[in-house]
Amino acid sequence: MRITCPFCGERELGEFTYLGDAKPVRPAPGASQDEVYDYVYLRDNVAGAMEENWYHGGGCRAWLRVTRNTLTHEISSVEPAAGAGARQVVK
Amino acid sequence: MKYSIFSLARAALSGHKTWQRTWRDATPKDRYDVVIIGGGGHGLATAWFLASEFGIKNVAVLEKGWIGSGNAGRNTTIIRSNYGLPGNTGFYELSMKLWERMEQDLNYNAMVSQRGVINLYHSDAQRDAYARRGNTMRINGIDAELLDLAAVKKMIPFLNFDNARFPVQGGLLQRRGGTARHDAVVWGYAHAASELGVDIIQNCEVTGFVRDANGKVTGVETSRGRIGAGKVGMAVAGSSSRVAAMAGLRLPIESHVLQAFVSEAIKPLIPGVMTFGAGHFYVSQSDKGGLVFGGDIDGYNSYAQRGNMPVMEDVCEGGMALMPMIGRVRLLRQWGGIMDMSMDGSPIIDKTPIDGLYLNAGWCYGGFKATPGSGFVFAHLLARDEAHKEAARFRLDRFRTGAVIDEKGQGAQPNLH
Amino acid sequence: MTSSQSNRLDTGGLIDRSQPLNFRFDGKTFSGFQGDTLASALVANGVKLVGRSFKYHRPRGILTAGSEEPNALVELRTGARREPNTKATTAELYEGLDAASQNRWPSLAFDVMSVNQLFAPIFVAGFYYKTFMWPAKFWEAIYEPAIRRAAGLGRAAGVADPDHYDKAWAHCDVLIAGSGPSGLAAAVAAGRTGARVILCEEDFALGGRLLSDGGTIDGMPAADWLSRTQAELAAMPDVRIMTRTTLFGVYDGGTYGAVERINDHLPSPPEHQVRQRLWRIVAKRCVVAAGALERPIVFAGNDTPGVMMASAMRTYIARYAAAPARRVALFTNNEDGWRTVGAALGAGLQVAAVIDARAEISAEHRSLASKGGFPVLHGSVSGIDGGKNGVRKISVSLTGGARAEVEADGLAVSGGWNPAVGLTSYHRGRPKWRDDIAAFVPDGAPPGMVAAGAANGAFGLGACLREGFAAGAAAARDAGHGSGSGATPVADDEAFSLAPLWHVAGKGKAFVDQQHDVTASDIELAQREGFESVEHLKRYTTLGMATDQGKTSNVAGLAIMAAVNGKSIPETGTTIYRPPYVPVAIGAFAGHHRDENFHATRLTPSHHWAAEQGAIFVDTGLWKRAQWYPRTGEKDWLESVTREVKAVRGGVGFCDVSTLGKIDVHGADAGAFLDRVYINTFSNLAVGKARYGLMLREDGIVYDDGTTSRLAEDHYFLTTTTAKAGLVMQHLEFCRQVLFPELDVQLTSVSDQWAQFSIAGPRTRDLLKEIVDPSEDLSNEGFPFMGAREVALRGGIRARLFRISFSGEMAFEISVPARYGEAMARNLMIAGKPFGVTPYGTEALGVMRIEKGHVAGPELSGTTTAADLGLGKMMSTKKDFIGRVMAGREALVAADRQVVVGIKPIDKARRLRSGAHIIPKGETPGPDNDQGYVTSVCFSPTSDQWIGLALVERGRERIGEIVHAHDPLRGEDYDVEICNPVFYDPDGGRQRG
Amino acid sequence: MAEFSWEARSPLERALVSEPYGVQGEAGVALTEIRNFDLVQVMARRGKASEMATAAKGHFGVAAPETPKAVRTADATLIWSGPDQFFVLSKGGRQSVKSLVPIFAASASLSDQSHARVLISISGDKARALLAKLSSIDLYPAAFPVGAVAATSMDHTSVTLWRGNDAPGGRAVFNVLVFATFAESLWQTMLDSGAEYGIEIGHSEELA
Repeated sequence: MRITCPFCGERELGEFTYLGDAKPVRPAPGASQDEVYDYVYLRDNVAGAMEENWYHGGGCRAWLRVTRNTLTHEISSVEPAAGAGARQVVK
Repeated sequence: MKYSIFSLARAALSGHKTWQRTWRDATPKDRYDVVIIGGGGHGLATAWFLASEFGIKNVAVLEKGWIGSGNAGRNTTIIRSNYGLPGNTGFYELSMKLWERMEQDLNYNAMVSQRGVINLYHSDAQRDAYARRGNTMRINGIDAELLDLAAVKKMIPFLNFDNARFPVQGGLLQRRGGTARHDAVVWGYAHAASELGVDIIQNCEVTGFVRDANGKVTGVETSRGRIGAGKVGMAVAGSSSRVAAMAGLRLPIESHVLQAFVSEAIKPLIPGVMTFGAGHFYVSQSDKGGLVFGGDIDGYNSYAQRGNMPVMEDVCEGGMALMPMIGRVRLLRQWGGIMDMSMDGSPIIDKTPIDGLYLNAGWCYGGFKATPGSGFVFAHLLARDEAHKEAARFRLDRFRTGAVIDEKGQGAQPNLH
Repeated sequence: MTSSQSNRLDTGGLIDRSQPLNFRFDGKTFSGFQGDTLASALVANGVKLVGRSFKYHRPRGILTAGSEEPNALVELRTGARREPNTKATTAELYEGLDAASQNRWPSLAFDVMSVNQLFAPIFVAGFYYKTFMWPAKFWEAIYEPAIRRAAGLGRAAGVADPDHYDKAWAHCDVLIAGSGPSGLAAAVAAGRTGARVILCEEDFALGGRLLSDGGTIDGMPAADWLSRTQAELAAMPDVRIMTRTTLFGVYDGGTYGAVERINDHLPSPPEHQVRQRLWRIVAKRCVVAAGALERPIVFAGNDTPGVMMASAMRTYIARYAAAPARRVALFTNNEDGWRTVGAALGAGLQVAAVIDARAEISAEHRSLASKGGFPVLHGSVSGIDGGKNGVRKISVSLTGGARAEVEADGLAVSGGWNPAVGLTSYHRGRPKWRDDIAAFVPDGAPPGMVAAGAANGAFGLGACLREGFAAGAAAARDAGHGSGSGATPVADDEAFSLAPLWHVAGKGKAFVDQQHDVTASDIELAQREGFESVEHLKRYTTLGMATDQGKTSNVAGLAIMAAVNGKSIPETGTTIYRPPYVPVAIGAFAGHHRDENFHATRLTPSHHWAAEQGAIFVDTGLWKRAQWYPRTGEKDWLESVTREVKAVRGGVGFCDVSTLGKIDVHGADAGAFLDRVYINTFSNLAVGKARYGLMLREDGIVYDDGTTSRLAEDHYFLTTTTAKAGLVMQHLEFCRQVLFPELDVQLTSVSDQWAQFSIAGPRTRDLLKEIVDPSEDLSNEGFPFMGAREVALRGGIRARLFRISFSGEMAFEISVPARYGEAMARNLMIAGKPFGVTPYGTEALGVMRIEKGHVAGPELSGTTTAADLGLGKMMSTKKDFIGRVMAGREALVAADRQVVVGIKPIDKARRLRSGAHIIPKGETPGPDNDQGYVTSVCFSPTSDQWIGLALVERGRERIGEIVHAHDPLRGEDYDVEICNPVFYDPDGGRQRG
Repeated sequence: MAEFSWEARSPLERALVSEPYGVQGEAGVALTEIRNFDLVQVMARRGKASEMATAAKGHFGVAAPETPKAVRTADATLIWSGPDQFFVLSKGGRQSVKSLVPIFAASASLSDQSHARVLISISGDKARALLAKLSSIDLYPAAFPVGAVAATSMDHTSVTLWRGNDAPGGRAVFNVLVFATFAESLWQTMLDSGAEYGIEIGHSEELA
């Protein structure tokens, strides 16, 4: 697999670390135990296109939001995490 | 038809023309007492135990492809009961005991071979963790031995003891561990269940659940029509989330790809099962002679049933680090299975919040070795509506309550289990 | 020369007759020529019996001339370099080559195990599933060992592989698999556009079937076209030709795996060179021009040595000038097989007969037969009279029912061609059936890949060239290059007519998978027993699972299954195609990463100094850390470690703790950020102070701990445990970038920037006064406990000083820029000399932390909560932080959780061991009273006995209770007392003093 | 009172032996360690990337790289190191962390990495062949021109790789900044990887 880091360009899988589904949003402070349980444990486990958190730890250390098809591994988009930084080389 | 050397010899006289189908090719009936979704080892074992132990014979096993086409047919065939946490320990030992009588139970040789499983350790901390685990096993009546370096050298002299990056210091040995011929387990359960009247229905994909006014599941829609059911059990590890979604359930499960590898057949080299403690590599040698080995999951969600090179390389690096004699042995085939990775690395066998729907899922790496035990306790749950005592901790709500069973201590991060 | 190469043709071939080579097979010496394979050299020497089959140990010869070979497998080389299951058909001959046949005893000609053939009526597919069940314990003891010994083919060396391997990356626009006419045409077309091209060819020579079948291209002999094309490609700087290289797999994102056999054609690799190299090739486009494989027809006796694929026979004759037989017969169902007749006649061999399964043959072939003086028999081969020494007579069932016999010593067989659909199908694609060629062809391919030529079902030479050229040009264009110059190479398209024929019914064993001894009747049996799915068929009979990966057997097998099922071949379908395309040495996948190089090694800044001191090192993750520093006369590690602990507790010692993860946390919101990742508060930490912090995972379980100091209003210096350094950095970046992007925080790892030493013991301040600039106030008031600030050192450098203690002693940690780390160690020795300073290692560090009751790795097990560790009070109730909500779940706050306590043996002389379990005193151990376990132990010089930490159910309520330590693994059972985990200086006076 | 000397030692001081390695004859690769440099990581404060750029331009006279590139200034090399951040590499204390703090006080955080890395320069006809064994980056001349930078990994270890100015004769020069505690291990791997080409080994105080 190769992921096109918005900052570094296309890189090989070994430079990245996977965290998982990027859809669940961390509940705001004061959320109930059930809400946090849902965030931490329950997954849609999509068979198809899925937004995911990947870390370019073997490169620029940016967290990326990657849309990838779990049936084919095809990657359709890569966006930097909100706080990764402003400048991009590859749009 | 009874299988034995005598029946073989008799059949030989007729040029083997007298053999019957190993399991009946059943056509779906309108309704069964229990419908099991998933014709893998777990589903078939469940059906067989329902019929043989719990007297429920009006059972169908629905398989969307051919039986054993999921993880039952693509694992590394290891059986063991060397788990360290309450919940797992007793359950996997129950399973091991069932392995030990499987062939006589089923009249099918699944080549259950207890040649031993050794987990090698490479540091004091690892030794201590294995000591804790081995003592748990012993306290639960399971065989376990902690070997020091000298004992390992004697048992497996061909490991790299001389110039290893992380030298082997010893190992935790379970002599009763070993391997079984994975496909034969599937066929054996199918054969024996079919003999007891269970309908095994291949090429029958479940496309939805039939619910009554109260929401209770009363059957399934399939590619071969609607089939009514008193109870429906899901044993579809790899597809659990997809099938559960048809009933509106979200699960604490992710699907990941686990690769496995086999080498060309060579004369006997490796006695039992070995796991490398300083990398991701475990290996055994099949009766046919191939080294069967694997490592970690690739680490990303996947239903593709194939992996990528980094893990393949990582696994082979582990193999070479452990035993550099395999350098000239050739890798023959690689494949991938879809792992139901649960959020704590342990399985779920429980009723679901939906009446009539029962769940057997989340097997992570542990599914094959659990096959008979899983079938037994799932049959128990389906027959009696209460958990078998050795599966009582495999609850679906344990993530909500915090009573997780996390052998690796990695938390809600499935790709690290 | 001891052998005459009896079957070497006098002229022709691509061998170099000026370079004779001696080799050995089964101990006998032969000779061949440079350019031979082992198989061609054996053919040239008239050797027919080469191997024994897997199950029945039947005698086998050479079936093919390539990597699809099922039979001619040998152990190549000897000693540590012995390679089992090497295909003689792909092993290049070299001087001194030594090969042995395998799976036979005592000899190839007389193999005791061939007695298995007598049991063949019982040893049918799946027989073992039906027997060997009684008595149960006989399986491991008797049946299985016998089966294992009989199976398995060749023997691995059994000792470490002495050769080296490495791995490399390559990048290109267009990757081409195969250098036959299609591949070469593709390379030329792509190369002419200026595209970067890599062409992989598994053979040592380019040309593919051109080397054997010749032909005319662009009006010149194929050999001339081949040299012209090679020259043109060689002149293109961005075209890379890789021979002896097999493209074995395609992975995601246009990543391809290839193995280059750099030195397998030599007795051993030259110094500094590797045996093989694994390539990961990143290609924008890939043209699969891997050709097609001729397939056999299944008939009784088809495994007799001397039965050979027709194309292979041509290869031996034309390319290697080696005659597989003197009197050849051909059994074909298609036009292409007839080429072998031409080749045989051209080489002066006799043609005994052609058995053609088709009703009609061309006029051209009829005239060839009459000119050549051999009969054309319309029918099929139904049996072979022959044995281990080869074919003698061929039985033929003629169309219409009559029988005939043909005397011949070799039979060429052609059942048509199967495109090599492996690479195009590895992403679980299924090929589609084409009736006109009765073969599967690619139906789509992984992204960026296209098949061309014979691999795509185009069997004529002209078509191969056209498809290859077009595919190469298109690939280059898709990769961003313009059009190239030059015309498509031109050649005629041969007619291809074929009458599908898979299996000739008859008496005797007819083999589908020759290596695994799967017969046509095995397939019928499998069907009878319900194994109708092709995957069941494969698994039940082991069809296609041998080292040839079913290249010659799979399609025939499923065709036979289709026939018995009454279904069509496409309805029956194929099994899933799995990489690698050919078996690849495991060593190549590992490359450099074996032995000491399995993983990288990290060295601390004082490593070489510690080594000079004679330190014993321990592996901690990738680190080498000084474990202890033995001194002359000390009898064991315990004595050394005890001395080190006493020296610290009684004076002063130091330890390199640079392995701790160190992170600079900058930014206006650094404090607020730390408040969210730690359970305790850091925003209110004063500049110049340090604080111990604990992080949870989001599930409420403890993740990591460490000390964090505030060096400036907007700058914190955070430390992690050694084990979690990288993971905590990743976690913090996740928090910074994903969870809390609104905060102004910057993170930098400074783990390698600082050499950090712990200096501990009552004389610490005395030592520091020697080395720290006198202007710095190190008094308790001037530098209180948990103080942190930069100081000047004597001699002109600056350091960071932290008054923190892991040992429980008066202690500081001091950081200097890493290149001064070694000088720091030396200077600490100098500064501390008056006070008896003692370097100590990780063991003494561990002893002192246990004495002090500090938790570490064994307690931070990923399953413990802050409260379990006795740190529950640190959890702030005033703020949100990672893990706060989940930490409140009922099972995580249950009263009966296992919590950290101290333990000490009742018998003071007793040694403790980690991993022992805690059972209530007087009870019989069982799952229901297994209340915890010992996590960390040490011999405490301070207490003069072994002490430990344990996780025990309700432990804190049970201080003073005597419980039982149960350690059946090591045969130990003893009583211990549960105690406060802080064994040493519980009120902390020493570290504050 | 004892005397203390503070000799700075490169992490490669023992592993690096300045003599030919591997195959004899003309070396295909030259490995040179550059010793004793200042390396400062400059990271924009949240939302201050443009201010950082302005400050850098004002101070260095050239724009700091915003994409993976290395640019030369009169007395330093500015090397992209990630989004909104770059390294300042210099010799002789000309651009030390202390001197840069006031420049970026309002726009960026600075972290001194001078001792955290080892700098290895790789050149020679076989430099790309050696690097192909260590790096997944495409170093083809047009794909990785002079001044190109990659934050990447070698041997599972993070490195910053950039192409410096060509050496006399037009030979490419590649620079690798590797974490100091990994340096000896990576160095050994480089030696193993390059032995078949013959290696010329040295160290230098000059930036290439």
